[in-house]
Amino acid sequence: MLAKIYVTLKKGVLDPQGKAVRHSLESLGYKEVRDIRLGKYMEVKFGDIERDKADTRIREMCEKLLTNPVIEDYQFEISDE
Amino acid sequence: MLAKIYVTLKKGVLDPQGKAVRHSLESLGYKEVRDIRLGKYMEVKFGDIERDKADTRIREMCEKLLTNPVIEDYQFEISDE
Amino acid sequence: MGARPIASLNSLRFGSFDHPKTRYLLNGVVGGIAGYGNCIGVPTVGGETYFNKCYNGNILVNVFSLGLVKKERIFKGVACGAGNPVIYVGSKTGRDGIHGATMASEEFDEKSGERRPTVQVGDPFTEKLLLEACLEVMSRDCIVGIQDMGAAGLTCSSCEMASRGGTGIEIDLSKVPRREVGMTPYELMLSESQERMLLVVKKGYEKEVEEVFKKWDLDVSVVGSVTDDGLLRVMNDGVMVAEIPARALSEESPVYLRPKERPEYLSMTQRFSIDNLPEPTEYAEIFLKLLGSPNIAGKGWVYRQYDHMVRTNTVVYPGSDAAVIRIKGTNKGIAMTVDCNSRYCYLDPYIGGMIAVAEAARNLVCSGAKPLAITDCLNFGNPEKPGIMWQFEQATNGISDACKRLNTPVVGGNVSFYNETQGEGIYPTPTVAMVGIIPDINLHQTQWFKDDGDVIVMLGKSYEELGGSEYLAVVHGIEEGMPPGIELDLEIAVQNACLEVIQKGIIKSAHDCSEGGIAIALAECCFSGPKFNRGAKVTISENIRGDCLLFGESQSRIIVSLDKGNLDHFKEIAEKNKAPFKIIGRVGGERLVINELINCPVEVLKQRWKMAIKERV
Amino acid sequence: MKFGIIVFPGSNCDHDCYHVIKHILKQEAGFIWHKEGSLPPVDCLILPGGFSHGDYLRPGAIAKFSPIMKEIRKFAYNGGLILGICNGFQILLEAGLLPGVMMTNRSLKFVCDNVYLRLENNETPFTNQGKLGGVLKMPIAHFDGNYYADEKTLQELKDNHQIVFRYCAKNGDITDDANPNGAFWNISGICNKERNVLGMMPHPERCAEEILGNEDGRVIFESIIKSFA
Ligand SMILES: Nc1ncnc2c1ncn2[C@@H]1O[C@H](COP(=O)(O)OP(=O)(O)O)[C@@H](O)[C@H]1O
Repeated sequence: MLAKIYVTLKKGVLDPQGKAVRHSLESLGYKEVRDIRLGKYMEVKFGDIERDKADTRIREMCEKLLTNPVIEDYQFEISDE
Repeated sequence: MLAKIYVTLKKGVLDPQGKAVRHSLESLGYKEVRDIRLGKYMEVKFGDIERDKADTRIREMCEKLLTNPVIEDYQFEISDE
Repeated sequence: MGARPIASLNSLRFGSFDHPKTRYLLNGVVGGIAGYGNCIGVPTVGGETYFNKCYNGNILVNVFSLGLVKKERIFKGVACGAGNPVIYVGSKTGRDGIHGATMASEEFDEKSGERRPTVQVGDPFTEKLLLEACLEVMSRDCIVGIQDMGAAGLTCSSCEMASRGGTGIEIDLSKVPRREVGMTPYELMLSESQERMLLVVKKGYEKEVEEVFKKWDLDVSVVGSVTDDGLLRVMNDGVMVAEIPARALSEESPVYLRPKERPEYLSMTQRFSIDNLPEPTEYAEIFLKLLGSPNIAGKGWVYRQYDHMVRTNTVVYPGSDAAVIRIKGTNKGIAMTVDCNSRYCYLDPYIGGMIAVAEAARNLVCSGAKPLAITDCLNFGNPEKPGIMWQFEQATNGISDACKRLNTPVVGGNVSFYNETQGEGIYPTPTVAMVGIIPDINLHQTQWFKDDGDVIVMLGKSYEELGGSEYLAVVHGIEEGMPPGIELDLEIAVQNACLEVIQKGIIKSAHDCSEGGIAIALAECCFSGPKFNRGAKVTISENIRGDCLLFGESQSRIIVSLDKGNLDHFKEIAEKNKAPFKIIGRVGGERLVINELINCPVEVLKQRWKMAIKERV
Repeated sequence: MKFGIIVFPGSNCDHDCYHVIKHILKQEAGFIWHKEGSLPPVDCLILPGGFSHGDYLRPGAIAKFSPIMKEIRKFAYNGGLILGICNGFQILLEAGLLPGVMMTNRSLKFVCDNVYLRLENNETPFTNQGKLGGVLKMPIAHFDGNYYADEKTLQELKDNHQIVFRYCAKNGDITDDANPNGAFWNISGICNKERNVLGMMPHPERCAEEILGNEDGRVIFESIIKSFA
């Protein structure tokens, strides 16, 4: 089983890296870019585990370790790959 | 228009972060985790631009700036949000 | 070797700022050195950063690391004692960098991109653990030999260890920890995965060694044993996949005797004469232009990104002639520097090589250190071209001759050839890193002026020389002429005098004159101090052109400042050492004034110097 | 008095702290490996600077699960003194022993330099020998020192006088120019409500000896020792 986790900065939290990237894109001529926010993407491969159990386990991992709830939100998808 | 970009490390390229995170998950008791790879997730908001033009522009940005093609692969999705 | 790394230096060469990739590469390389060096907790205390279009297609990144070891606890990469276990420690093996070593010795062309092997991604965290774990096992009494796995990975480390010990090694590949499935014996033997070491330990100590590496969460595996047949034997799942005399791969490598010939460009560049060069009238503007030249400008943008203080030994930060660190538990200090002016080497590799050594020694002496030894990194183009081979031979001769006279043995080094892209080679760049000792750390010296009223003295002599100077390149766009001459007797006299006056505590600052000549050196004396600026009024009477006087790069010159009361004592020591000198001015005021040529507020000069790189990146 | 210095895999400033405590201030000091399940008897714990677990994921994120952290929490709860320096501060934040988070410096670069700090609270066990409003010069060396907290937390920090140090200019003025990393409100060090846990980004252990050109860091260690005298 494979979980894809997307971690993004909470709305309102400043994203200096995103700002810098946007600035670089602009100076490269990509004026159409209005905004860019950077986050993390994680792929977690599981061994034998039931699907709905995987769900709670991932939620736990995200809250305990993979994200910092003060500034980050997360979403995830589970697939069978 | 919104593009969601996922950047992952190429197969075979060492992922020190993923390694450390996996080790930590293991010692926290998440033995079911077989592997974890860390990547980047970006959300790019566009101003007025045609859809198929957006496609080539994003590809360009990814190759020029957003990713390091020596060690990274990327994928993206465009939506109307 | 058993040493704990205590400080690093880095020598960086980038293309010109006009080149579209320079900014990106500068950011990336400095960020990379910072990311790795800072994480392993070794301070990066100094270095050099040059920009020249000859590096547009091939930047250079040379790093020097200094370690401290008790002389009775030095370890070697040697495999002794048949039956002793061979142990693999560190990271797992992946397919990283296979053929990396051979590719590093190829010229780059358009197709290189496709043949690129999987690049090694460094893992500084694992390196830090490996470093601590190795030092921990070394503090016990169980290691026979130890060597890191670098180029050509397991193959190279095992053959070299066996060859040095006059033994053989048998390796069982099925025991090698791996990161990927389906790796072939060939791949396992040639992988250049980073952060790995090969150990030979005394039989019976396997458990003890294992425990240490496990404590640090590292992979550890007994992969083989030492034999007495002189062969490297590789087994895989019970099948022998390779067998070769270890010496054949390490000691008995071919010696290349390649044709060499003085390259043609030299007859053109050496034809240059300053007589055809108009003498400028407006010196202030030129002065500011030079201060803002990336090669002369302050490198704070670079070294602010390096942790240069961790381990709390750094007594002189980056920003003076040499970095100085103290050795805890003693009264001693160590000074270190890296130097090479590759433009000089291009114009005359023999003189250029000599100057690299002389300048390094001079930088150390200015900090109050007695030069001890050097190591070098010889970066050249394609040695199959007779011209490059000639440069190589000349430069190494220059280094060798200077080292003999200065009494500084060459204790190590590294060679990097094929630095060419589409036939365009870099300037010959034999980077020299030199280390010196300061017997009493309290008597170390720095380059900046300390007190108003102090007398400024120049040790050494100035000649009418402009060839290869930064002034000629930046202001006139010319990289020609002969590099400045170097006379080792004069160099030694000046250095001995300088060292003696520092060690007797009679001067307050010492700064070597290098790129940009006296004018730039004086400016640096005025504004490079961490606490305040000082002005100076200087009068130099030399019967040479204004531009040579200010910006000429004659060698073997040091600017010192001292209390007026010590002047007699100073003269006595200088004369005893046969070092020529001239009193040239006084510290004081807020401006730097040189003859009738320059008269500028120090703060203006400083801003120009300080901001130049930052503004460009 | 006795200091315990926690060694995480990747700690770099553990030896530096040891050196200052043992050889400069002549107090007892010992290292404590992060896998230990219990603490020896000590009066003050130091979480030193460095890159615990390579700073992978987020600085301090993995270290907060080290076995020793359970004991550290207990120690804090019982009023023991804990000083987190740089990475140690980041670990205390991740572990929830102090509020807020560290984000990447706004320059997106590692920064190693000397900065000035204004002492905002000298009624803590870590600063009782300092002058309120006094300016200290100290080195910083970090990639993630951009302190951030939500409005409510920030208000609480202010109301409870938990902000101990703020980046300032040489003359003590709090300016944006003097802010090396973009930290909210120029915050460079905070303590908990109970005053027994302090986190600071600057490195007092790097400036506690004359030979290193600056002794401003001594006041932190001397305060700690004083509070036990
Ligand atoms: N890449 C670098 N890393 C660290 N320090 C550097 C680097 N480049 C330059 N420096 C520091 O900047 C100062 C000036 O360097 P440089 O102009 O080469 O001096 P010099 O000509 O006196 O050798 C030195 O203290 C040097 O250590």
